[in-house]
Amino acid sequence: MSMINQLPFYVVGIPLFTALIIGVLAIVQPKLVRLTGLVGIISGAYASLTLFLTVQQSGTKYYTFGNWPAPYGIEYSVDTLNALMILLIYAVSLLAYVYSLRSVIIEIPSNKHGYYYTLYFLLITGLIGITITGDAFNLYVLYEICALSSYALLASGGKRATLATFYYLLIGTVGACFYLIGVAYLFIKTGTLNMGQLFEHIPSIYFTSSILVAFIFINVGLFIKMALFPLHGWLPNVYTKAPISTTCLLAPLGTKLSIYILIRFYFHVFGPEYVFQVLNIQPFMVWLATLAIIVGSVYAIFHTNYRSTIAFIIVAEIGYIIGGLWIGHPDSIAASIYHILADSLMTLSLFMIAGTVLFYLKSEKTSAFALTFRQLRITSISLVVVFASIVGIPPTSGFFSKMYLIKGAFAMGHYQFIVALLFSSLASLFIFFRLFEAYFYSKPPEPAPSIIKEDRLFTLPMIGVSTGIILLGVTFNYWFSVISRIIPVGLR
Amino acid sequence: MLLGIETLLLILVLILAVVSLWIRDLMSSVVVFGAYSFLMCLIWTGMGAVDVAFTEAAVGAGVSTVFFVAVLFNTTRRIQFNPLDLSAKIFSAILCIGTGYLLMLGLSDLPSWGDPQALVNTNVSKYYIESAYKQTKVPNLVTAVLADYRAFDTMFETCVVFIAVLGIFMLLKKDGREPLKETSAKANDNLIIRVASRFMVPFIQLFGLYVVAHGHYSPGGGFQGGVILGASLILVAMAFNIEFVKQLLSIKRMLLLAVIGVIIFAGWGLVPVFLGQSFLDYSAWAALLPGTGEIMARSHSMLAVEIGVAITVMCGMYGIYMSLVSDGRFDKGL
Amino acid sequence: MTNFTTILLTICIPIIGAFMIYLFGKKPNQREAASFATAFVLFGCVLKLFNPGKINGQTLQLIELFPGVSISFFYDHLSVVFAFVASSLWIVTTLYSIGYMRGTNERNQTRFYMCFALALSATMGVAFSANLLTLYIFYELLSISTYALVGHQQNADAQFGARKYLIYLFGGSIGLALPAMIIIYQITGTLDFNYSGIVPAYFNPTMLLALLLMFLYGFGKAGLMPFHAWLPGAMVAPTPVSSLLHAVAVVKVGVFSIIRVLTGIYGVDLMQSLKFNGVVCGIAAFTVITASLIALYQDNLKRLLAFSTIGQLAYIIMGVGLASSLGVTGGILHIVMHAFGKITLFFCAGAIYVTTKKKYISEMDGIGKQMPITLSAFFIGALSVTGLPPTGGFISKWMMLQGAMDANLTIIMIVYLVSSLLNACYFFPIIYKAFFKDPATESHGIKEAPLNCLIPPMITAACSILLFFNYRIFTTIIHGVTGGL
Amino acid sequence: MAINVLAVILFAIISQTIHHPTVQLILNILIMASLGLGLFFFFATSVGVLRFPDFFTRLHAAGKGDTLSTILILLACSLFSLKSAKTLDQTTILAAIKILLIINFIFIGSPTATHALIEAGYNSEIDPWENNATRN
Repeated sequence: MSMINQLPFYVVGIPLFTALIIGVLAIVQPKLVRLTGLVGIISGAYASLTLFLTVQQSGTKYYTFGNWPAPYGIEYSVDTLNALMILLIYAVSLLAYVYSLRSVIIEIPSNKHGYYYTLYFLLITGLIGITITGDAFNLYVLYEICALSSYALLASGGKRATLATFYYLLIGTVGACFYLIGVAYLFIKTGTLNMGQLFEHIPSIYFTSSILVAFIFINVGLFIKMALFPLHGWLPNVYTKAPISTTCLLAPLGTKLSIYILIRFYFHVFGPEYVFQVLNIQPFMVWLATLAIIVGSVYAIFHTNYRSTIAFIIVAEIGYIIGGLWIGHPDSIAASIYHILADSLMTLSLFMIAGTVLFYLKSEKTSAFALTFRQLRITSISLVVVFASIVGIPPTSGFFSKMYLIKGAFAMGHYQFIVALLFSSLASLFIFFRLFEAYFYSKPPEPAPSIIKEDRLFTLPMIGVSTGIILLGVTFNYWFSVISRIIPVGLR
Repeated sequence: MLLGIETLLLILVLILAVVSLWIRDLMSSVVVFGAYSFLMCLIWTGMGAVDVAFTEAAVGAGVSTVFFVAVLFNTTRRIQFNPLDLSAKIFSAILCIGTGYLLMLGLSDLPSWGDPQALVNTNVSKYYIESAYKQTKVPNLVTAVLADYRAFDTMFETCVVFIAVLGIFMLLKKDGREPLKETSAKANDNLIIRVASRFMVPFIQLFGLYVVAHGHYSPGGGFQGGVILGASLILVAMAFNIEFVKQLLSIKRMLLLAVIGVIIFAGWGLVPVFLGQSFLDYSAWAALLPGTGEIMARSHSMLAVEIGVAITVMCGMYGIYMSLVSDGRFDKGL
Repeated sequence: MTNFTTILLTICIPIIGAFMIYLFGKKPNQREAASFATAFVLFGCVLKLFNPGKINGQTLQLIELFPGVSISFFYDHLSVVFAFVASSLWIVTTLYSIGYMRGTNERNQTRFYMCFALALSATMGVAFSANLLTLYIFYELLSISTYALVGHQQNADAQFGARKYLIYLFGGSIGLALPAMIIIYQITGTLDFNYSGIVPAYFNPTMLLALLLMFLYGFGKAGLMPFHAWLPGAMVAPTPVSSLLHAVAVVKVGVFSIIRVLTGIYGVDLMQSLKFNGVVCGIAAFTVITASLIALYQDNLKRLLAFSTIGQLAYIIMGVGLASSLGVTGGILHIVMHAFGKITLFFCAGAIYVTTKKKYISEMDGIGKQMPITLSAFFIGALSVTGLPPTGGFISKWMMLQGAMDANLTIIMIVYLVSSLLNACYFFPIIYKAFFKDPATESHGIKEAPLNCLIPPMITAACSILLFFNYRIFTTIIHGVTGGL
Repeated sequence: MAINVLAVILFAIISQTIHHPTVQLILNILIMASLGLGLFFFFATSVGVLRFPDFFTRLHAAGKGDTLSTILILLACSLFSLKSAKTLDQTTILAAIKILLIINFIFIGSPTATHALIEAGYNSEIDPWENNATRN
């Protein structure tokens, strides 16, 4: 088989083997760990880029393991949706990895760096494995890998992080278990685990109760893992106490992956007819998303600690995506998929800023941001860019996804969703100006604070993300045309 | 399987589960939990899934009870359990009833047990039953599916074991910053136990190796064999003391072996990629292994892969035990 | 050099100027020179566009943001007039702000001039934008750049003023204007302005009315009554800011956007057929009356001028709302006239503050004797704003009155007359007190404002009188717009 | 070790003469007897564990009773597997011998475990029962 159609394996294999090599090096030759990591992630990113381009030209690519035909062995089917998500994962993990090179030295004791990076790359393998797989049970196994390695990585941040991660572990396992029960019901009814085959068998059993139960279990399981409104309790607790180098990787991708799985199940397993016509829970779900946005924004305002504010902003952003998805209008679905890209970059940038402020100014209170604007140049620029995107100021990507969400919501008559969107934009505007006013209207401290020269390994990824946010916005047309090919014909 | 025994076992399992949650003394609830796993193992055998029963017995009853006991030495024995306030109780009650109802609702139109027309028996499993032996020469179907058809899943399961070991090791390993608190366990030097265990350990390890090697023909395989080998090491650690065991297999070497186990599995699957076939396609090994056709190459590679799994699982169980018992200091402990 | 490059130049020159000001940050003289040069070059470009022959409708598409809408520019009669006013007055204001800044020796003046230049670039962007999205983008950039100016003093009440400024403008634009724009995009599929209006007539009228109200109050810079509170609050800014921005650039951008919406999106005939112009005129009339009444008992001079600006803006909207050709021409002409009149008044208020540190009218008895030139310029400015003969204000008000008569809306005529009376009521007591009362504290001898705080008001006062005689320069251009009715 | 040798000789005899009816009969009796005894001892052990007053006595009952009854039942199983095997080839004998190995393993393991428990109880100073004290 030529190099090109081995790509789906390379994209997963490279981080897996990097992790294993780092595992060996951590014990044998700890100095080489960082270099191998860099080589691994760059080659992986390159592979994902070529995969994305080949999928764009020649449509869906299939890859069977142990070349057993589809339903009997495990099969990868890579269409535009997962090629796009893999590209996103690699972009975010490349930037997070560069950022972590310095932040791990500050946060994690030196004798554990090798082990930390092994788990880091296993987490990346899990994330990519979830996105690329075409087999429901294989997806569960990779979900376990992600979950376990994220528990270990999150808990490595000291006493309080361990306790918070324990709660996350309990709730996360319940979520994964619900997903598995759902897949089990599907298996019993259709006898196969391959998503393609599930898609063919399911229409014949639309109106049986076991399909409904499977749908409910899979949905609730994924809602727990993506921290949608009523089940979001674990997210702020974990992301405020966990080490920055982990949250930089996990926060942008962890919750977005569950949304990707949801989209994959809605469009390519249950089928849009089932989701949008047979079950008429659309108004309920849009109301749930609206509540998620409002509650997320309100809590974000009332928290003064920076990282808990961001955590609640993430909860609100999840409400955007789910709301956009459930509105069902092609514009809003395309906007919600586009918002997955935009929101991951935004969350990554927010946590990098939290990191630099924490490392250099040792505090997260709003007063610390008065000093940030004075002393940390690059951090304040990226703070302005990221909040412009969250609020939705035109050149940034946040504006475009919000615009198309409102457009779709109006077309389908969900006005409460539009009100929630605008409320959350004003809420995030308020949050930003609370930080900016702390700087602009406060007397400069007596010995004029000197400009801190931020470490190059911090500033490089930050600049990368900020330009990414703006670039993603300006090239909205291209992404919109790419994404609108994903939406199945039934909804278009 | 007589219907009577099945329902009896299910009721017993239910009682044990409730009792193990209800008891306030942790040690006894761990013992009850061990009993619960043994009964689950009987139920699996009743349902005909012997491999799963074997794993449940080895892991569920055997090793996890040991881990729980090891943990209890470093934490409290009594539950300081603040009773939930009423609202939390009501909420969790609704949650459980709701899930239960949903599960029951789902059951209503599932196909009856083993009925031949149901899709679950005609779709994928029929293919395995008919062609597994022809394609891989492995009489034990479960191992064939486990190690060849869905080998990718098993590779990641081994990764899960490896992550568990590495995670526990990394979290508990003391980095010298926190003050070390005195552990309550003291090594025992009872002669009788030492002699008995020194007599038994070789047989256990021999049996473990037999289980690994014999995975193709009888229930067992890399995972169960690895657990037994790990248990033998734990037995030695319990009979003697940690210092003694560390000479046998030091912590660094344990972690290294754990990684090498996964590398064996993944590496074995990577070679076909270099030979131009898809990942984990064992028939590519026919070219390398002298005098084996494609089908025999499959069964041999399954054995190799099982060995990889056994190594990782052995080091995994041993590593977890060592971290838990010595609370990350690896010097004194049970 | 085609017209489009001039348009792009008008937007880029102030940005380059801001960069140059930043470079010369440490050396005040070069910085002021750079600011002056930018103002002149900008005015030159706008002048190049300023002849009726060249105005044609093609648009320049820059980047296609999403299907059907792109950042695109074009220039028609309305934009040229507005750009002319803004750029010409920028030169005068730069001269004035040099005097004012030196007089009250404000801190971080470089940031002041940079934000000023950026604000002007955003104003040019709004003037020349060809669709609602580009207009919205530059509208937001203008709010951001002026936020720093309003909060310039960086003390407690500057913070309060800037916060109110922020809430009203951003709240309005994100909360109301953005959704309205998106809904229009959803209904029509495009956002480009064209005179016959793009909104389909069959769309249900209540939704269209709701959208209209969202636009009216969304573009908060126009200061229609319930959303006007930010304008008096913004008086906390240094006077050059309130003079150019809050009398000419910022507020006119609000009115300009509303005119664009009324003529470009809705189209004049749709407005008449659905009786929306009655709604617009009603809101504007209400604003005019209440603003003038509040201005009556204001003691702080700048707050008084702020409320009178709110009133005058409502005049313009009312004029355009009449949808009769004379009314629209009068409204657009009033943009020019009011700009020159109001900027003179703000210059004089600033000059008084610089020399005597007096803000409140009650302290200004007999100030005319001490600062005759400033107060005489103040007098001419007051005449122009109230619309009395020797100054240009009279002509635009006269045209608006005739427009009201053509559209036979007698109530609007009455509102015009009553409000002009009210204008007179709150301006002339100031002038009377200044000239005919003897000052409370004995201060003999002429103590005039510094020279470069004195020349700009005289220039603008002279201009408003000049405009009275040859207003035709503007009317020929404006006819291009109204010709279409 | 001697018992193992005896057992292997017994199995060799049985395997040769399996088809003779009287041997079938003896085998049946043997299986039933060992099963019955095994179950009886199990019953005795559980009664002992419940009735005995303190830690040590209960362990005494559990330790001994358990080992003996398991061995008996396993013996019955191996004999039964020999008897019921259709063709008496090498694998069935191997299965029976494997069960013998299990018996050996339990024979060594179970008492050691009981000894370990009692020693631990002794080290943590559990006071044994005197004849007039209440149960603890």
